[in-house]
Amino acid sequence: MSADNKRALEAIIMVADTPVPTEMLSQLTSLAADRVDALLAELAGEYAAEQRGFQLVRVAGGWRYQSHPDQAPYIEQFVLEGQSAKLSAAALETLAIVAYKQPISRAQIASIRGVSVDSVVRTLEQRGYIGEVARDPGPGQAVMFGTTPEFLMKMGLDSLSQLPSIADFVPGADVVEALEIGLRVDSAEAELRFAEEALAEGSQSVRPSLGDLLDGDGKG
Amino acid sequence: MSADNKRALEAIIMVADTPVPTEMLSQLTSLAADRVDALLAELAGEYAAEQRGFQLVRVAGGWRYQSHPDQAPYIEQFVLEGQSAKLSAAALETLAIVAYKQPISRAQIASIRGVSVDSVVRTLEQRGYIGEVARDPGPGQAVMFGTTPEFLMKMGLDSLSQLPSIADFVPGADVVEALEIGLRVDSAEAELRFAEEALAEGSQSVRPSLGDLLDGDGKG
Amino acid sequence: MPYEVQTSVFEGPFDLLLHLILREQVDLYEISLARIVDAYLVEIDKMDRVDLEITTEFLLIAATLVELKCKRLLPDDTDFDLDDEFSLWEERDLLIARLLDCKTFKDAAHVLSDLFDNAALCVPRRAGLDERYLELAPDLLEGVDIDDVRAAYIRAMTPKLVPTVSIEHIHSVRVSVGEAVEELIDELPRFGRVSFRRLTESLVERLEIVVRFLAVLELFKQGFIELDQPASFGDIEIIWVGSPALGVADLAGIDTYDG
Repeated sequence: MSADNKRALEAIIMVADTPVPTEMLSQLTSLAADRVDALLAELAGEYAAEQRGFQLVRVAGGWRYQSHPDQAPYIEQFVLEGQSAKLSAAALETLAIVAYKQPISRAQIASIRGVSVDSVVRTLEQRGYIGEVARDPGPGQAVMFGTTPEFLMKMGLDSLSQLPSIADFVPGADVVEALEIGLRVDSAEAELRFAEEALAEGSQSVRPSLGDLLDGDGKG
Repeated sequence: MSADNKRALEAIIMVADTPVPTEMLSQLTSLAADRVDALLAELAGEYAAEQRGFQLVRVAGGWRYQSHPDQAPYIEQFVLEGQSAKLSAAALETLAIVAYKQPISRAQIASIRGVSVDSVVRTLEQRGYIGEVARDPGPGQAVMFGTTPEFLMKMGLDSLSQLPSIADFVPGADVVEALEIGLRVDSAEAELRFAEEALAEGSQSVRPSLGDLLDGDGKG
Repeated sequence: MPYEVQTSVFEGPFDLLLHLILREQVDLYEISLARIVDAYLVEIDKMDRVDLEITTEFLLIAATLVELKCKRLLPDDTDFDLDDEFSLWEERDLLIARLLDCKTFKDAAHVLSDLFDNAALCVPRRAGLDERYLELAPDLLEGVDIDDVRAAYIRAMTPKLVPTVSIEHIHSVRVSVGEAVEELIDELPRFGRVSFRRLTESLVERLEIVVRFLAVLELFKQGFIELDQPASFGDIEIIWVGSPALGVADLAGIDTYDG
């Protein structure tokens, strides 16, 4: 009886304090895994149709009850503790790099971000969003980082495959062009302008240097 | 709208750790207490009519969701097979911190561990290994945790003074700093009392805790 | 542990470059460093307390920009060397590739941020078992003894990672302005009057020239020398005026520069 099975699934998930993996539910109810998922999807649909204040969702490979997002104002008043502080832009970017490039070492992250990432990586590790997933087989045996189930839970994702494709974020031709112009190698004009500016700014006796240094071929 | 109110009540009770008193629900939803109880009775009736695997019940002066009694066989099986039978590393570390640093508040533990410890503390409390032993006299009156007689029994100890010495272990500067910050956040008074207590106990070798840690010039 | 400081300070040199090039639409070599420094100081002033990490990161950014500009602006005798020209292009393409990478993940981070915010609206149920079933649950301390607790305590109190200062960006050349000053004090009295160009003609590394120049400024500041530049872009004349009686005791305060 599917009604009986649904009741058992509801009861188990209600007493669990972490998402319950489909396989475990399948084992407990002696139902096939896809049957479990189908029944739970039905239940989730029922709650939605009845406009319940809670939802049944699949995150990080397991099923859990959670409050409905539109009830957040009430929940915020109620759950004061445990609200984790927002992540900084640096932390989010680092997390994005780890999510898309995992497994990845600290040095590899740093070379993408262009700055030391030690403290940001430590923060993400302490929060439990990333963790050591492997060791670089090469010399030095660098720690390779990857995202954790906790990360998926915080993102409300069932699996990493639900992340939008990284191809969606590759900058377009306009950005490439802007960068090429901004960093153009041949820019004698700018050099000249800079030199003039420096002279205009500078008091000659103390800082005669720039004009001098800029002037490659020594003509006054 | 009673449907909207019901949704809010469902959401709040779903995410609460412990039964939610009617007065609190009344306050959160700006409904009269008897109205809250009436709506919740309606909801409980709906779940019963729909033959859900869970119930909404009133226990210990508050409302909570729980599994339906007739699903007990599944729950028992889930508890026996599903729950991890060992304390996680994070939980064991938290328990150890409480054992050596009691009385200690949730915020102080969190500042040492660097992560939110709410759910771990709750698990340890539920299992009867730690419990409230005092209240911080400072503003906020934070709950101060300590280990229980049951913990001592499980460890085969007569008293806390039998905890193995950690005298030869010196925590790193950042841990000391975290502790200092945690204490400062909680209340400067508590810090003082804490340090004094630690000194008064004179249990340097067994618990070279706060007095020792905070005391820069090592005269403990 | 205030591990997140929310400021609009740029997150790193790449971030800064991206901002400057894409949003301000400027040529990197046109930007006045002073403007960037000013903007930074304003941001740092806004912070409640000085964050060593942010301030050092700023120094790194400033240094990176100085390096990029120097590469373009300092005289180079091999201006028309094709190899150099190529390596400059190569360097630029490499930089562009890294900037593109950086931008890709910046945009991806926005999506993650939205996912986070949406997920934060839902709070999971964590109540767990009610008391009826608690007794059934296996004893979590089974097999744990007091030595395990002691070990766990030491693990918890041991810093997870020793903070280190990255020196990746530091090259191996190391020249001290203090040493340069000492050399100049030795050389200059013998010349009496000499041009900066002549003084540095034997030097190969740009950094050494720059350090020499800083040393000259230091000596000027301390009154050992006079400087004169008769014409714009002309040679800088250095005139030794310092009396031998003047000591060089203050030189200890002069920094060493890494290139």
